Amino acid sequence: MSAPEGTRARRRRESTPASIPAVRRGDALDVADLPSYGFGTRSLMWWGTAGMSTIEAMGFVLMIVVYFDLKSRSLVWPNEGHAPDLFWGTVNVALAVISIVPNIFADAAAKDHNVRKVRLWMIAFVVFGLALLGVRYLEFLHLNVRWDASAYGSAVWVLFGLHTFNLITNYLDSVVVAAVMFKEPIDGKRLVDVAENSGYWWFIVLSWIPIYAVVYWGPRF
Amino acid sequence: MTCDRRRACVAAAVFVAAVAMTACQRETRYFEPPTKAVTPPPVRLSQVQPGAISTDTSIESKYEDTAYALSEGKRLFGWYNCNGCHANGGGDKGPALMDNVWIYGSKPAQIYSTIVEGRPNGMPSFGGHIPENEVWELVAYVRSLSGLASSGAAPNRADAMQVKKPENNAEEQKPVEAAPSGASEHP
Amino acid sequence: MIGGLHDVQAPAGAQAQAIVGLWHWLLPICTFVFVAVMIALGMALWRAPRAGTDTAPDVALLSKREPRVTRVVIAAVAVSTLLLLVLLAVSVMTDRALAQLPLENALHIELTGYQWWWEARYDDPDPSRMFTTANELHVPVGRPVIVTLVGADVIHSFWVPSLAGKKDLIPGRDTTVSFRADRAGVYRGQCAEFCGYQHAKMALYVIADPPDDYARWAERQRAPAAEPSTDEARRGRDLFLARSCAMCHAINGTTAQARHAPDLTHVASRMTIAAGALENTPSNRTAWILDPQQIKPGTKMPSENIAPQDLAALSAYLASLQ
Amino acid sequence: MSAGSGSLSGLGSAASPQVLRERARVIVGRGETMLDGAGWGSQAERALHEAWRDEPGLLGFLKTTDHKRIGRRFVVTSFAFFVAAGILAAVMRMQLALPDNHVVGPDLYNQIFTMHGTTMMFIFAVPIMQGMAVYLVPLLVGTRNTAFPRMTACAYWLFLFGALSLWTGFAINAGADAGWFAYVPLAGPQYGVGKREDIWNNLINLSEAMGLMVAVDLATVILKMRAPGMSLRRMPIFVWASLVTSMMIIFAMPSVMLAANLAQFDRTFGTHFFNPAEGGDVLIWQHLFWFFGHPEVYFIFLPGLAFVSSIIPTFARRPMFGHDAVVLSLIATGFLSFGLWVHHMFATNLPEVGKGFFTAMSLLIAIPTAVQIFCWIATLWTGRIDLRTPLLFVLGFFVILVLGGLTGIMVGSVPFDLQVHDSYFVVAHLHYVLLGGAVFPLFGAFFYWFPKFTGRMLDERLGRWQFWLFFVGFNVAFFPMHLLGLAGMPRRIYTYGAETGWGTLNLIATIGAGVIALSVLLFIVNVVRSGFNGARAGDNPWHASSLEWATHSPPPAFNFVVLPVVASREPLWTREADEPTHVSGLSAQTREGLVTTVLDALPDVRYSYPEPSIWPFIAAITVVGWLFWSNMTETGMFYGLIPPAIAFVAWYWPTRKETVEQLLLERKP
Repeated sequence: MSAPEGTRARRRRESTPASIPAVRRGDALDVADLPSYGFGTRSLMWWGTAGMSTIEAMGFVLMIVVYFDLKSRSLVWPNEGHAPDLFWGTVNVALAVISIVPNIFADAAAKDHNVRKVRLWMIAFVVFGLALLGVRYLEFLHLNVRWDASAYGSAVWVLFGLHTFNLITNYLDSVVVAAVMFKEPIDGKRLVDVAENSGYWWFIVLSWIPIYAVVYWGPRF
Repeated sequence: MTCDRRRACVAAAVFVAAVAMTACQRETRYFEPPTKAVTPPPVRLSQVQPGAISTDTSIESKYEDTAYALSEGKRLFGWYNCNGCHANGGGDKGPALMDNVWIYGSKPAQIYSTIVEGRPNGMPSFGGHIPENEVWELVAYVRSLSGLASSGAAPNRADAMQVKKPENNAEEQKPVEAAPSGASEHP
Repeated sequence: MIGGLHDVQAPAGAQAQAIVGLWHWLLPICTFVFVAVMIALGMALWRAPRAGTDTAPDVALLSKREPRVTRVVIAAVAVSTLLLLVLLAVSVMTDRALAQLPLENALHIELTGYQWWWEARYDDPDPSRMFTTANELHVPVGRPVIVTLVGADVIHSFWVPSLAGKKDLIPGRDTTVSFRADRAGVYRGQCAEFCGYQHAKMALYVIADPPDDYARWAERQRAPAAEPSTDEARRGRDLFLARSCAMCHAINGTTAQARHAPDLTHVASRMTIAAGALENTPSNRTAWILDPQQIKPGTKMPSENIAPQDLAALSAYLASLQ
Repeated sequence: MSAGSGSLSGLGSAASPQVLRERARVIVGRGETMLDGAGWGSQAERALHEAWRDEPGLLGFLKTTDHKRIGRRFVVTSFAFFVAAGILAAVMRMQLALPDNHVVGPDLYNQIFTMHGTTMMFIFAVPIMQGMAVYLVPLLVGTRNTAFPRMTACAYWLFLFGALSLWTGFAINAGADAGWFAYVPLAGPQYGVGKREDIWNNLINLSEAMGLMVAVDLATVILKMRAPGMSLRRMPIFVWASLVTSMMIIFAMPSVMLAANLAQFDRTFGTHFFNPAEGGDVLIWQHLFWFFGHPEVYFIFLPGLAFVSSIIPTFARRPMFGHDAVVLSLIATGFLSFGLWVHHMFATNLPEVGKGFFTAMSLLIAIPTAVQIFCWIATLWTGRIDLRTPLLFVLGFFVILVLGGLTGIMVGSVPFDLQVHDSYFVVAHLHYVLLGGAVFPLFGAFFYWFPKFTGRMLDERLGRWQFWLFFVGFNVAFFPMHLLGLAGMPRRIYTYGAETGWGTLNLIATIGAGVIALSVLLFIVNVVRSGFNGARAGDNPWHASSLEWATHSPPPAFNFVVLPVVASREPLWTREADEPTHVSGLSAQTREGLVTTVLDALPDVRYSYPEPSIWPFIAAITVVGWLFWSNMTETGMFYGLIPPAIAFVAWYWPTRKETVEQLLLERKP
């Protein structure tokens, strides 16, 4: 065996597709030695998550287009109700960005097959996520408009609601994945699920930033 | 048809029947031929009655939980200028219709006779000026203003300025029968 | 029954004429392409040798280049692209022609679409000369007309095929359509955007009159309703005001001023009643008053219990509203 | 046992070594004779039958994850709704046969034409095309099942409950009545009276959820699970079309789901998206709907083209001419279809210059289809024709689609569309391109793949009768509608006056519709008769070249005993001398497949498919319950989410048996 691979080289090998080639035996292609799970684009779950994220991204983009179409049609915007208070929104953006950190470590630990560290970081994320949800509830209280007050109120609530729906479903997803990590015995596919779940969390945070800008700064420009 | 396919069809049929039971009545739509006049129960202007107090409010409105009739009632409430005095149910010169205080009774027949006969202090008598079925549609809508009609059939919001919660989520107000104040000025 | 030109291919206005001009480009080119493709398909089938399912597949073609067939296909695609560009050019030219209809001293009409009838208000710089009519527009021949389209409840679409293309009446988005009738005549139009129960019977008639006929018609429309001459008609008017008619209809010169339904000041002068559903004859008027739901189920006009003699008086009064 | 099972650090102590050793004796590791690699009739095949078997009876029916059972279910259910919507069309034709007819009143007629449109577009066309793809794509790419079979199973139940709820609403006089496009404000809170549009919005949510789930599943199986050696250039055109269709669905369907939800919020919670008085805009609905609407008609039309591209090479006995040109045209159609939705809104008050752009785009998208048509004709021109029923339907497709495409080009120009928009000219155009472009190839596909689905041939003679009845009936029914449209007859009218002069042409159209009904009846007779005693079809009755003809008819649950290895674009027609023919080394005891790389399909990871499970069915029921409860009250919107959450968690929760089985076959990347 050559010198033990550095973790970076091993991680790159493990994420490059077809790193362990199939062996030609006569007119058969023997795949018995191939791995039974892979990270990143090697796993089907990555493609499924990418599909779902694209669908949700289309929903967000179209809702933002609807928001600006309504804004362009009204003389004064917000036409009824007031812009949301900036404080809790900005706090939540910071929390969201920070919440990526446990996911990055959980992802790295999963790729290192280190179940203990995965459990540690998943717990950290689940706890931290509670703060995120709590602040999101406060943001709802400070939207300063009812959904049935005007087109502005409706657009803000639906834009906010769509993302909150995704935030909650993915948070519950993380809770379930964390719970499953404690259920013995653990097979490799669950580590892939941890990696994909943290990847999906990247999408939740990255999609929150434009929505935050539209909901909080849209009425102020 | 393999046996499990047949069982799936039976399940589907049961599903269809179950849903059918829930909402059929509320969706029928009456495109009315001319209906004959219904003699409303008299409103007694005097509190004194021989024998026991008789409150004949047996006539039921067939429009109470028909969505089409309630939305027609909402249209007519605007067309016939009821909102001129009653505002959108909140009350103005005329008494409020969204609360639980009913001066002349909250039963459909009583509201019908209020509309047809008119009431002192300004309520005009619409008898003969509004066709029969439209009066009953107005009766059904007036009751839905305070949540007495079925919320499933009550109209949604109007394509107009938002003035109040739409009738389909108006809280139900238990009617309180306030005795007719006779000649005195009503509150 | 009233006819009325109702045909895209029988234009009587400048706009419809321009569009028919475009049609005379579209039809031949598309027919030529269709025939050419069908001939190519026919020849391909006719000259190709027959085969059974077990005939050996011609696998060598997988690697062969087949240059000749490739050239033919590329040529066909090039021709198609060229024809599409021609059609695009013609379409854009027609669009420009429609937009450049000369509009000086145009007649202004505001058309409002309600659920299942049209209200037309003839605007005029002097407000006292403005008047409202329903379901029938008289326009002077040769003079451009600008119609402002106002959506009141749901989306309708104003379409008189012989005069101009259609335009939607959308709530919250007023828009205009302009046309010019070049020949006198009766042109029928119909609502073209699905709007509910009676979308099928929401017609309107545009009658192009010579300018002086139009002026006489407009003058008569501005006048209030004539005083009924016979006492039966007078009784009819009292019934009109007493019963539920006055709750929705308006007749200038009387106390009936509700605008929820068509203006009946000059109803007898119109060709049709109920938005083109019935020809305007006394028997049709009485049948319509007695039971409108039977003729237009779902219409907003309620059916009424009227005694026969009252109906006759009412009908006599309406007949007097020339 | 060198299977790298124990090396996972932190492997729990619960799975004691005895348990693992005992399980190992049953589960095959390397070197056991049970490795698949043997042909039909071998011990491996019996083991595979055992591993892939579904439970018998209704429970097996509800729990199955076999893409063939689910695909067939999609096709049969949506075809049943096609027949139902066809009957509604017959009723409409009877009502319109004579002026001032009284077959149905306006209220019922509005419900009937809305149900006809909604059922044909959302419950027949998209599901049947996706059903065919779910059935055929795994076979065509040479794998054992789709990537996420449980999700596709759940998608079917969502679709079924959505369709049943729409038709139940119709049965109790609460059928949607604002058209299949449900323009606001007619479908809005004030004018959309009663629960009619709520049920319609629910159907949109459910059928589009189905479309999206199946699209993600198909895209993943096409990109990640192709047979080794099937690089992108060797992929069959049907698979390319399914990939393009799935991508279009993923980008288009969220638009109509968002629109339906905004409309539902307006109706139930009183929001003001479409209320002009409170700052809303009525056209937002049309933009969102048609941004989905036009790609919708293309992901009904592209599978039709895919069927044609599969049938022509087989019956012209030669590979498709210009294979790459056809594939590039499919991709171009996919992209361009997102750029022309405003041609449905030329009659609104959008700026004229913008409309000009959409005219150009509408004409531009005709070019890729033209390229494909010329390539097909070139293939027929240089091939040897075997004129069987599938090819007959393709020829019918040519005639009708080219005519429909040309009227489409006419309608693409703004001025002409102002005259014929929402008239019967457009009704004629849409039926020419949808029936011509999708239903004709679909019937051709039924005749072509029926032997593979059931193992029996459909009757040729009945097929020809059905084709000619359909072709003649179609043209008699829909060609006069061009003339009606030019004569000014608007769409969606329940009757017309005699003075309009539209009577005779409508009568002719009604007769044509009757003939179409006859041909569909003939098809059903053909299917029922051939299903029981049609001629036996072997593995490859048409001697076609694609992989689905390499396995039995109907294929066993695991499709192939040995996953094939592909060396050329026409695997069954060409035999590469020194290329491997099949894959070996996959376990025959568990449900195992192979994940390959995207570009060149190099074997990458051994993938074990999820076991059959009842949870997709239960999750679908809870989601439908949540949707209907959220129509009633706001609380339903939130508390209704709890049952689906529980169902989805239970769906994901790994069972002990599955985990141990995985552990035994596990190898680290």
